[in-house]
Amino acid sequence: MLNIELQYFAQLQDEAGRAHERRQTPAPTAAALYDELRDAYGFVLEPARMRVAINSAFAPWDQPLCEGDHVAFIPPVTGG
Amino acid sequence: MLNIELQYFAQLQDEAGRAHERRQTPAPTAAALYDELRDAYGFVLEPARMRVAINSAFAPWDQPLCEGDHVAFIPPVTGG
Amino acid sequence: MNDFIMAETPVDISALRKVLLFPEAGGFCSFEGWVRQTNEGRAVSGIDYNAFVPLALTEGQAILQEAKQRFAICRATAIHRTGYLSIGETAVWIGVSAAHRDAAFDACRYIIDEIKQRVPIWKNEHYASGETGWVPCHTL
Amino acid sequence: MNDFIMAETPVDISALRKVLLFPEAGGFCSFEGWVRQTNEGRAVSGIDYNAFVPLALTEGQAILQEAKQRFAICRATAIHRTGYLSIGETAVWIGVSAAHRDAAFDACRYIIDEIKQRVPIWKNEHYASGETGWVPCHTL
Repeated sequence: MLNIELQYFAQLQDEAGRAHERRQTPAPTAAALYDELRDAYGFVLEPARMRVAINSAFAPWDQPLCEGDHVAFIPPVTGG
Repeated sequence: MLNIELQYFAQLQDEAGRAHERRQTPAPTAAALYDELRDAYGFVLEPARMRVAINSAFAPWDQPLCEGDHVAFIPPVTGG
Repeated sequence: MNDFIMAETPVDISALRKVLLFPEAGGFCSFEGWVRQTNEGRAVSGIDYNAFVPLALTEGQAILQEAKQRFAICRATAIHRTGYLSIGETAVWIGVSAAHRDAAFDACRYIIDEIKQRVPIWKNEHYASGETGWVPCHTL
Repeated sequence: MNDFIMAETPVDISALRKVLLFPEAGGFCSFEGWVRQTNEGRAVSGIDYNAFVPLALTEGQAILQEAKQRFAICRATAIHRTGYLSIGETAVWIGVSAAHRDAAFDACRYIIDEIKQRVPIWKNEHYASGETGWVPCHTL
């Protein structure tokens, strides 16, 4: 089990009902972690439409997670 | 003979040694007037590279001149 | 120094513009994104900008660096707001100076297009009806 | 009202920008032409702008009208200086607001290109050597 810092933005923040959480998870990758969170919060967004940031840098979905990693899922951006 | 108000810009002003003049001319058109002024001042610019403005509006080179017209020859512009 | 700025409050644009003045710069192009009163036909009262600031800063700075490599510019700066903005407020400002105007225009356009595609910022529109909604994706 | 302005002294750009703010405007593009320290490899100390003002005003206004017909913009304004300008001074400023950025960029580019080709203004460059010279034609 890993301790992961999660940060939520935009509709994910609304759906999770929080902006941050620390979570214990058996998920080996960000992809597996997102699947776990979809079960928990019912996230609507497909991962194919999103990117993932680990420790504030874009990372591959299948990058192995490490103890204490900060993970943020990035919905389609709409700034500008 | 017509009385014409002439205004000179850029290199034409340098070559004519003046910015304005009132001139009596037999020239029936702006084209003929420019030929007359080339003889007087040695203007270097070919009319093909210029436009002519009569009474502060662009006009054809062969437009007949009228008594009291204000005429300006427009060298290639370089503003902006 | 980071030329890409995330700001929680309005920024003095004339001060940012001055940083772009170079003796060899003959052209300056800027773009501003303003909050519009309608989007997709709905009346908007304002937009709340949510951002992942640390990643927005690195991604924004990367875009400015790319612009500098691709186009013959002197310097580029950009600023994006966070928080609630009313109609007419400036959400994003980009300024580019260059020796000639081609590079200034092209780099400025590149930067706004990339910001809209890559920088982690999200619009929560507040509608005149009282509802709010996350803009699903860029329509332009 | 004429949106094309010929000015003998520096102009307050922030005031001009405010005129372009409309609730339906989501994008704003501006271009400035600054006096550069070199041209065609020669060191320049400043530029004296000579203009046929009445014709410049009508031609400039015609360009702004064309831009409004060709592109989906809210409003466009432009100002061109006359007289002697030092390096770094703004010779021309153009501002365009539009619902979307494509039109704002395209119209702004159209206006500066047309100004350079059609508006009766001439640059007399003052060189560091003490000489002066009329710029023969646009090189870009």
